[in-house]
Amino acid sequence: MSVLVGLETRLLVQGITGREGSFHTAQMLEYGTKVVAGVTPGAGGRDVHGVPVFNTVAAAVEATSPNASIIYVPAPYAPDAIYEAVDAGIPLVVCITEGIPTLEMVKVYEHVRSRGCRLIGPNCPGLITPGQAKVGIMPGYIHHPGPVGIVSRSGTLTYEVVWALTRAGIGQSTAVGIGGDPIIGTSFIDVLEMFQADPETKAIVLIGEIGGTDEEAAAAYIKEHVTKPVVGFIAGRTAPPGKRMGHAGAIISGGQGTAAEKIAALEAAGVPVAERPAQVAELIRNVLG
Amino acid sequence: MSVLVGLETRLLVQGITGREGSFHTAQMLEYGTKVVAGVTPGAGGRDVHGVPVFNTVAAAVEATSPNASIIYVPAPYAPDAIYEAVDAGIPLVVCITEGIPTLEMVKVYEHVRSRGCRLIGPNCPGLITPGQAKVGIMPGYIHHPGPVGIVSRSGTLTYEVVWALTRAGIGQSTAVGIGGDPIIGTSFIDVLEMFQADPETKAIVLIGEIGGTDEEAAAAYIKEHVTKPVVGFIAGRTAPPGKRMGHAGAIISGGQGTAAEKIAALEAAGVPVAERPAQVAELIRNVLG
Amino acid sequence: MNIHEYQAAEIFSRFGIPVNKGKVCATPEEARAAADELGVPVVIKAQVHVGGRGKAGGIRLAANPGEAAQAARQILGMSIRGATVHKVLVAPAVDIAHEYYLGVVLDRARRRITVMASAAGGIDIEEVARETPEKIVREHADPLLGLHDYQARRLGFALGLEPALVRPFAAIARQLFAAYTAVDASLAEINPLALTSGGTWLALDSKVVLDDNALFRHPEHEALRDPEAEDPLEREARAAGISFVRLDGTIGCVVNGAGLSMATMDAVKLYGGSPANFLDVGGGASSQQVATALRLVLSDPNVRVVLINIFGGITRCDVVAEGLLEALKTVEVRVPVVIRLVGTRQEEGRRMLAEAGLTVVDTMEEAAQRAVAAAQGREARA
Amino acid sequence: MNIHEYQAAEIFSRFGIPVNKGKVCATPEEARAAADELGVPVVIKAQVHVGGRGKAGGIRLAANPGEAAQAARQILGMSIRGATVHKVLVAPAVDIAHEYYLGVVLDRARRRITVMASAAGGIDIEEVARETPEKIVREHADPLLGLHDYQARRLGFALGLEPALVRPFAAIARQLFAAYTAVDASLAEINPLALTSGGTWLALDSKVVLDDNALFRHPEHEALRDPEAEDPLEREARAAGISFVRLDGTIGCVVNGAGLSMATMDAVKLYGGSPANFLDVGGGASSQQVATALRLVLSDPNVRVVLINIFGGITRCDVVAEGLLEALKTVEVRVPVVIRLVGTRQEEGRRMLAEAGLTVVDTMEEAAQRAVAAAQGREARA
Repeated sequence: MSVLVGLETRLLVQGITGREGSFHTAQMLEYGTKVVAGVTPGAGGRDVHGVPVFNTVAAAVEATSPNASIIYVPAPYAPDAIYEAVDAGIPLVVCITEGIPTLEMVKVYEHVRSRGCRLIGPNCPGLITPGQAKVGIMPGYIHHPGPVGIVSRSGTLTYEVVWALTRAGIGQSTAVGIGGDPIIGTSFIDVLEMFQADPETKAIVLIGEIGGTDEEAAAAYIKEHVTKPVVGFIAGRTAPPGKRMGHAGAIISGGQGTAAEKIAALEAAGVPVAERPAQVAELIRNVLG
Repeated sequence: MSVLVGLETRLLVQGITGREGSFHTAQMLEYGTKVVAGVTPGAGGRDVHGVPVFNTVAAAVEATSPNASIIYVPAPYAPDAIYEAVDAGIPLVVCITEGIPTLEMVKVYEHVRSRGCRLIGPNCPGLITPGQAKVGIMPGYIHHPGPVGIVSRSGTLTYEVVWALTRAGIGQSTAVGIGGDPIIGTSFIDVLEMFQADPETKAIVLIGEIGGTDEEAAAAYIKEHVTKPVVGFIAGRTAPPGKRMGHAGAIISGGQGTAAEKIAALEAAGVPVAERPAQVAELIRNVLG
Repeated sequence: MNIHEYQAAEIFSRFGIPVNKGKVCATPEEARAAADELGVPVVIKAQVHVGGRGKAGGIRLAANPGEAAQAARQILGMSIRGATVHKVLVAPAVDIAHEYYLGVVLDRARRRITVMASAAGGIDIEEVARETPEKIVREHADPLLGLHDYQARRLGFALGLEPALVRPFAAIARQLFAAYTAVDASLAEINPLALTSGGTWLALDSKVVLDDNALFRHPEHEALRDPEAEDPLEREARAAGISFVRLDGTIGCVVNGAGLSMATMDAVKLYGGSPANFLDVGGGASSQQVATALRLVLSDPNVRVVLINIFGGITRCDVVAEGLLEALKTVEVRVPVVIRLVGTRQEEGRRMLAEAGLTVVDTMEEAAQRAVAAAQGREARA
Repeated sequence: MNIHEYQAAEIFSRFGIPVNKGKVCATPEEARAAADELGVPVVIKAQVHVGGRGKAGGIRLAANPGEAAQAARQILGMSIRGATVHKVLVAPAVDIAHEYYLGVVLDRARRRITVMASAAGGIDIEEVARETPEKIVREHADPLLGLHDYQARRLGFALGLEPALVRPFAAIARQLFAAYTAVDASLAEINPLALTSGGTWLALDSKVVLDDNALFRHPEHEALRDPEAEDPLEREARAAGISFVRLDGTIGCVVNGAGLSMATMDAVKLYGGSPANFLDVGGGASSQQVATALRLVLSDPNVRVVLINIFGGITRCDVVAEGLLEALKTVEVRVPVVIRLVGTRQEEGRRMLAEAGLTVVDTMEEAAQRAVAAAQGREARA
């Protein structure tokens, strides 16, 4: 069944009447995702592309029993949307929103964790299990079902890698964009653990970038716990320190978070690291044998 | 072994150099309680009645491994003392302090609960397992080891009941003062559950008072889960509504919390309720047979 | 601690809640001027710390400044459930489309702050809670994160408000919650929260009760205390650190401990007497505290006997007895005193008191019985 | 967002942290007057958004007002790691007993705010962290409850402070934490936090970095932005909602997505070129965004070739191509442009671009190679 999302996913869209929410609801429906409900406060009773809209998550849950939620709500209101989903007992919450204040996410993270809920993102493209469910904003058609699990901090860079894999005839089990912010709900390690446990996944691609030490932590985890082959890619070899490279989390600060350190850590854990995105497909072909 | 405290209790005293802390440390030592350490920020290195004093709970824990803490710290600083004890991993924290703001306790309660720690109080006399350990401010000599577990929202009223029992030749397993504030760490139900599970306890005395609905909740719990005989006493039959009767929690408000309701609930749960404190001893003698 | 409607409204206003701004007046002339300035019609409302002022005639409508002065004259000085009216609030009469209820309270059982709302506003919410509880909607605030926006909105949707009214309603709920936590209230209530015929929200009546335990960190709240609205004895007791509540009986009680004090009152009642007060001198029961407590109790002209009930506890009874004797020296006692004293070295303590000619008994029950008898004139001071 | 030392000190001061109050001066004469007013000796410190100003000669001591003017003259206008000094801070010289470090940062791995302190203050804390990490003590604040008082005290005890110094130190730590959360900082630092020879605490250097993501809820922070300290291109990009960082290479990059943009820069480097910038036009890659991005990139005189790398994704490639062509119409392009475009209907899109005479390649690698070759003059515009 791959990981996190699949045919059994019943999706709620928070912020469904907004421009992004409405557009991507159509895209997800088109891909075959079961979008069962939407929420926009005050728009209850309407529908968007045939999906019923509710005023509150609680009402949507009562009427349609979603088991996942995706959030397309502007940054000032996104934390509240996460709290609403988590407090309503939705076990998987995917937050696409970019630009949430970091200190807000410190609180959100703690609350989500204490409720035993899984948050993907924020500032992420979402996740997709090819051929089953797309819960995000990625172009569906570039994906193909197959044995490679992908976990990435990036959006278009992930598409680049997926595209390279698909063109090389290598499909994906699930591709998870964990997000480019300093505080994210789900880390590399969380997803590595899932891929390791998932029988559909035969190899894993880890796409990191500068900033933080999550890739180093992932490398240590891989060394200890992951028996499946892993291939890495780290963006930002040429990034200067102290400058935020787009993503709020992509910044080399305090002497930490350089690409060189991350690459060294991964290689020390036996993870070959590609120099170019397209090279990932070659390395994966090698490890899949 | 009775409940919560006993011969195995290794006690830390927070606020040990204060007037109350120092006095009651001497009293507890005299009773035989193992007081292993004290904390007063800035007084580290001193000793109080032979008990070593530390600057922080963490340092005290490292050096002396206490498994319970009692807090004699003024109200403005008491919440911080509770957090310090709980965060240091002390599993039982007894807060004597009166006058902690209620909204502060709402946060403290949530935090304590989330850490799986047990807080007794605040605004309570503490607890005692006669002949083993006194962790509180009650007069030790009025207690005698025996089969009756006592749980009470009050201080001197509990002494009154204990004294009546002891004079009637009936000893106590443990007497727990849960405190007179609107928000307390441990409820009647928590202690009832412990007494029900404790082989030393053969009968239970529940001493309530006006305010809140904890006695009603306890009555419902007794009906469902307590097979041991329980005798009740409720103070405040003559208390007028809307007036705080000393304890912050002892107030009839919103039409709730009258003694009549509580007595009715207990009696409906098969709990005889004494009209006078001394009558508790008579009723207990009846139920112990 | 209770504060007046106008003070609660000032707090709410500071938190951005739209309140019906009025003027506090202590004389009919001030009320006339206020009506003149605010524009008529106006409502004149008694400012007292008790409920039920509407039914008691403490709220009147005035169509012109003269009527306002007349209404103020009628209300000022009246007694509402024992409270004398010293001030009125004069506020513009509002054209109301619907009255709602919005309140923030502590839910003790859940150990959370709860926001309650009802479309049955304007009337006694406790009555609504008792008789039609389904008309009240509730949200329990997260203890650490507070009231979420979605919860405030959900209250509005649950009340069946039109979508356009939900957002401003939710803002008021959030701000009421913010005010509640910021001032350390134990109750913050808007009843009614009016939806005006113009489609805007307006708090018509504001109520705040402050948490006594939190006053130490809000020194500014001392200024909100109305000395005229307080019982002078209760005020004096508070200043001395004694818990004291005046009742209407004849037996003055001096007890250490809140629970024991209530139990003592109950025993008095059980034996046919009536307590004149609740009084907890505190744990230590020092001679000074006891002296102050005695003075407080004796200054009530209804008191015909004093019952002192001290459970010595850790304090030695001979020390308590010494303190008691000293206290009795400094206070003129013109009524019988019944003393019950228990604890370490109780024999010594009792002997000292008996030698001073004081009735000392062994049990609380006996003490209560003696006090009741004395109050009924059946027994003189021993 | 970076702010200046004097601005950070103002924030800290507002939160009750004792800071060494000085005066901001833009001319030597102002510095002279400031020294005169503050009393000598004074320290003159360059106000720049980069570290290492001490080593670069950006901090000078002056014994009298004349020296202060002279020092200001030397510092103003100097370039420190690429930043020109436009302002100096003149502050009283302080008699220091010991220098400590106190900072609040986000610990990303723990997802908590961390307060760090060290008795090895006054020097580069990153160096201390690398070489003698045991000299740094840390407390991780509770995500929901914040930094507890006991944690602030524990830092003081861990530093080995005398008991009497712990309480005021802890107060500063708590206030620094409060300031950090109140202004939504990503860094708040006092280095050094001086213990003066008089036994009092004084923040001698203040540093705050604000969280860009939180600026929307602090409109007042816009006033803290120093336009002179910013790269004008980066400023323009920000106004257009484009992520842009200027680098010192020759290949201008226009990419959609941050990760892809970094990967594109890396590919340029891999093939022997050097990127002139990081640039993320955002997800949509509208013609207007692309046009603005092109203008930004081309206004850098170092740029010898432009590399456009768009992964069309959900947006159709023919639409992107149309946008690109439109953008190219509005911008004068005097250097070669290499385009890589992938996504739905990529063939159509590429045909449109090829017809307009633009080099369109299939892969990112090829695009990077072509761009590098063009930058090295080996290939002209297709």
